[in-house]
Amino acid sequence: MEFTVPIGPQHPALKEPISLRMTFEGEVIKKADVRLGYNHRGMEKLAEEKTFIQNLYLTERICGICSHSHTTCFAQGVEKLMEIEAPRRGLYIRTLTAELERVHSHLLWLGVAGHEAGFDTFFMYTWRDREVVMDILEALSGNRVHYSINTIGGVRRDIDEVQRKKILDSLGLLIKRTNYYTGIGVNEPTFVARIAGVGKLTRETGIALCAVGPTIRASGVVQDVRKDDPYAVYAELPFDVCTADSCDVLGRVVVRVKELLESYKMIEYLLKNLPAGPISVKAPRKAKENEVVSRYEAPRGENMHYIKSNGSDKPERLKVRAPTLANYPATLEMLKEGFIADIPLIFAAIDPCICCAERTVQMVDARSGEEKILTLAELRRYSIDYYKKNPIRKEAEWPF
Amino acid sequence: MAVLKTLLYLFIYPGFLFLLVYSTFCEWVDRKLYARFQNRIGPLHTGRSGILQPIADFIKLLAKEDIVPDAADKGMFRALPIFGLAIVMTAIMYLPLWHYDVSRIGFNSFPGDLIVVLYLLSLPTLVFFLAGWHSTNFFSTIGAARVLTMLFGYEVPLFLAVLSPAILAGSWRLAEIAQFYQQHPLLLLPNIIGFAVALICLQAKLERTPFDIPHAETEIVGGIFTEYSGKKLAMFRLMADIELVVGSGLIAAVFLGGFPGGLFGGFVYFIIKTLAVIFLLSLMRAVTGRIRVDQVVSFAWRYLAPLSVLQLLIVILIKGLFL
Amino acid sequence: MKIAAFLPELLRHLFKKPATIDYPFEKLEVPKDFRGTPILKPELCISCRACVRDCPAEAIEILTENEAEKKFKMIIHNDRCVHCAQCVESCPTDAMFMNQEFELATFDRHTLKASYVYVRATVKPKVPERNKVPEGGKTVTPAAPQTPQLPQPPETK
Amino acid sequence: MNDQEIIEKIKAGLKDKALDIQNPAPRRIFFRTDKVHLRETACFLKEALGCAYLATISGVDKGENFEIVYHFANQSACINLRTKTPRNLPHIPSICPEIPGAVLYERELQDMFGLVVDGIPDPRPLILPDDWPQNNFPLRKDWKFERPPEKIPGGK
Repeated sequence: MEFTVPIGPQHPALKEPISLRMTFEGEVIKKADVRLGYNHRGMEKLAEEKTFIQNLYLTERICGICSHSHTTCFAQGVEKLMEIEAPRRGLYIRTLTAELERVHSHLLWLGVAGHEAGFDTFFMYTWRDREVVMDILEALSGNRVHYSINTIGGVRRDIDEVQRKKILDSLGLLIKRTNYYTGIGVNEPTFVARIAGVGKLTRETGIALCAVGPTIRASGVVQDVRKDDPYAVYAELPFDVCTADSCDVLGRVVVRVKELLESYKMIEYLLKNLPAGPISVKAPRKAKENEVVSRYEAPRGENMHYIKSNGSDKPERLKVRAPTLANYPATLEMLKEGFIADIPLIFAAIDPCICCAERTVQMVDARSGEEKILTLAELRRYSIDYYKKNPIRKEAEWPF
Repeated sequence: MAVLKTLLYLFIYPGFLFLLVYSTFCEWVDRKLYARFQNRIGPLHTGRSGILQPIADFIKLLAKEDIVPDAADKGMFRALPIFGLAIVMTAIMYLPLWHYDVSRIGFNSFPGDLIVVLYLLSLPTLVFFLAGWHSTNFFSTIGAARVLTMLFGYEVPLFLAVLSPAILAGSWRLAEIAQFYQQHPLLLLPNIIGFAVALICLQAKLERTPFDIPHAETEIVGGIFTEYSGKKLAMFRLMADIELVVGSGLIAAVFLGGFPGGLFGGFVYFIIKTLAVIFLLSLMRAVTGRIRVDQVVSFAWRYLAPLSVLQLLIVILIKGLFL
Repeated sequence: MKIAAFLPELLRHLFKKPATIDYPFEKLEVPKDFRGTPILKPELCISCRACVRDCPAEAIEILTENEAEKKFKMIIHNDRCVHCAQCVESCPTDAMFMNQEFELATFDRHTLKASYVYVRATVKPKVPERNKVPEGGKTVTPAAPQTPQLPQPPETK
Repeated sequence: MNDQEIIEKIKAGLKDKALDIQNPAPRRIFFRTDKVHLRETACFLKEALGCAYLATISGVDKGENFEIVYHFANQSACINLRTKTPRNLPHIPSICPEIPGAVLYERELQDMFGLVVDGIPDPRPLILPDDWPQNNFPLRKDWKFERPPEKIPGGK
C-alpha cells in the first residue's frame, strides 16, 4: 500500500519551514517531492530599493548561520563595482571571521546531525563547545549571530593583541574536542549504524544535479571556491580541500570534521601572519553602471551573488543563490529508496538553510481522502467557525 | 484489620498514591541524571532542585485543551489512556514489597505471579499500538506499526532473560525467587548476562533512546501520541513513568535479590534498587543514539536472543551440576 | 568500533559543574564592544540625518520641532532596530553610541520607542565630506553659535 | 586553463554563435548568444569546457527585453552566458536535458519574471503561493510592491 505523507512545513525535524511530500511503501520512500516558498521574504526585490550600505545588512539577514558569507559575497562584489580594494589587514580579518563562522556552522551541524539521529548527548556536547567559538565571534564583532563586521571597503572592527591571544588559546580546546568527536563519530555503533550507507549520491548524479559544498565533496568531487576561484586572502593560505569517497551521510560528516581541522589551521595562520595597516578604505556611495559575479564558499557550499549597478547608489538587480537551493535536486535523489527514519538525517546532511515563501496549507480530509488547498485566510475562517460550533467545554472532563 | 491492610496496600503503599508520587520522583531522577550526563542543569525551579517539575508538567497537561480527532475511533481513543494506566498500576501489586507471606498464597503473591507481571507489562505495548492505530493519523499509524515490529524483537529475549533466574531459584513466584537469592546472594552472579539483556529489553519496552522509535520526534512527529493532547496525553505520560517504576522493580526483584525487611525495610530496598536500575537506564539513554526499527529487530535476534539462550544454558548447567 | 564510546566522558560529566547557567537569575557578562541598544547623546547631534539615511531598518526618525529655535526631535524605534550599529558608524560627531542592553523584550511596542527633544548642537563634524547636504538636510550648514542650553532629558527610556 | 585559453576555445567551438566575449575580471568570462542556440551552447560548455556545474540563472528586466544570464562554472573560471528574449514574447528553451540541475532555477524564472521555459520537465510554481494572482511577476521592474501601512496594536 502506498501512501503520501507531508513532512513539513511544520515538523520537529525541520528547523525552518519547507514541505517534503513523501510517498511511502511501508517504511520505504518511493517518491519524494519538495515544495518551497514558505519563507520567501522578497529580498531580491527589496534590495533594488535600498542603498548599497543598507543592502549589506539586508543580505546579512538572508541567513542566520552563514550571515558573514552573504555580506562578504555582497561586499566584495560591490567593492569591484566601486573599483576599490579593501586593505590587506581588512581582508585578513574578513577571512578570519569567515573561518570562525565555518567552525561554528560545522559544529552546529554536527550537533544537529546527532539530534536527528536521536543522539542528544552528542548534540549537547557539540553545542557546548560551539559556545567557545561563539564567544570569540561575539568579542570580535559585537554580536553572536549577525556579526556585521563587513563594510564596503573592508571591515568595521580591528582585532587587538588580547583578542588574538584569546583566540589562539581557545583554538587548542577546539582542536582537542574536534579530535574527540572524530573518534566518537566513527566509534559509537548506534550513530554509525544510522549514517553509514544512508543517502547515497553518486559522483555522476551529484555533478549532473549541480550539488555544491560538502554534499558534493563527500561524493569525491574536488570543488571548492576557495581553491578554484580564490577570493579575499585564500590564495595565500595553506589548506587542502577535504573530500570523502563514501558518498553517504557518514562521508558528509567526515568532510565537515576534516574541514573543521583545516579551518583551525587557517585561523592559526591568519592570526600569526596578521599584517599591520588600515582595516578599511572609504567607499563612495555610488557605483558606475556595471555588473559583477561574486562567489564565496559558505559552510554549506557555493554562494553566488550577481550584482548589477546602474550608476546610482542602489543596485539595479541583486541575484542571490544560496547553497541550499542548489542541493535540493540532489537531496530528492538521495531520499529515494531510503527509510522513513533516514529522512531527517539525509535532509540534515545537506545542512539546509531554508529561505523561501508561501501562505497555503495543504489539508487532507481523512475520511474522503480528497485534498483541499486552503489559504491562510480560509483556514482562519474555518477554525473560527469550528470553535463557534464546538465551543471548548468549560467544565473539566475528568476521566475517572 | 486484614481488610484495612489490603485497602492500604491498594491505595496507599505500594498502590495508587505511592505510585503517583514515586513515579514522578523517578521521572525527575531520570531527567536530572540525563541533564547532568549532558553537562546541563536539568529541572531546577519547581520545588527544591525542580523535584516537583514532573508533577507540574502533569498538572499543566491536565489543564490543556483536549482534542479528539474527527476521524479517530472515539471510544477507543478515550478509553485507552485509562486502560493503560490501570494495567501498569495493577502490575505493581504483584511485586513482593509488603503484605505477603512466603509460606502462604495470597491475592498478590502466588506461584506464577512472575508470568502475570510480564504479561501485564506486555499489555501497555498493545495499548500503545491501539492508541496509535485508532488515531488514524499517518504518523500515529506508522508509530503503531513500529511498536508491534519492535515487540517481535525484544519480547522473547526479555522473557527468556527473566525466566532464567526463576529456573535457578526453582519457582515461578516472585517472593520465593527473591527469598532464594537473599539466602544465596552469590548465585546472583551467574545471572549477569541475563541482567544486561533484561535491562536492554526493558529500555526497549519503555521506548526510551535508543529504542524511542515509535515516537521518534524528528522522524514521525509524536508517533503514536501525535493526536493525543491534554488529559489523555497526561495519562500516557504518567503511564510511562509508572511503567518505568514497575519495570525496574521487576528487574530488582528478579535479578537484585528483592526487597526483604517487611514494610520499612522493603520500602528502603525498593527505593535503592529501583533507583540503581533507573540510573543504568538513564546512562543507556544518554550514551546511545536512536537506531532504526529494522536494526532493533536484527539486533534483538542476532545478539539478545542468543545471549539469553546462553544464560538459560548456564543456569541449567549450574542447577544440574551444583544444586 | 567500541561499544558505548561515550561512557567515560558521561561519567566524568556527572561530577562536573554544568555548562549551562540559570539564565534569568544568573547572567553572563557581554563583551565590552557588544552592540546593544542605540542611544543618542543629544548634546552632540547636529541633525545631519546621516543615521536616518543609512539605517537599514528605518528605525531612526528626525522631526523638526521648531524651525526658529532649531529644536529637533529624534525618535529611535527600538522595535525595528536590527542592532547593526551603522548609525554609530555614520554619525559624523559621535553622537550615537550602543550600550550593553540586550534584554528588550516587552509586551508593548510603544515602550520601545525612545525619543529625544534637543536643540541642534554646534559641533564640528569629524568627516566633512559625509556631511554634504543629504536629502532634506537643510539644517546641515553650521549655525551661528548660540547660548549653550542643557539638553532635554529623553522623554521615554 | 587560463581565461585566454577558454576564450580561444569558445571562439573556436562556437564560432559566430558566441557574441561580444568579455573578460572584465580574472576568472570571469561573459558572452552572449541567441536563445535559439542556447541548448547547443550549454551542451558545448558542458562537454568541451567541463562546465557541468550551473551555479544559477539570473534574470534581468531591461525594459524591452529580458536578459537571462546563465552562470556556469568549472575549476578555473566562471563562464556567464547571456541571452535575451523580448518582453512581449517571453519564451526561452529549457536546458534541463543538458543540465538536469537547472530545473529549480528555471522554475524560479517562471515564477519571478513570467518567462515561459519551453520543455521544462516540471512547470509547477516554485516559491510563489498557490493563491498568487495571475500575471503578477514580482521581479519585473513594472511590478511595484505597495507596503501596507504598519499596524501597531494600540495605535501609533
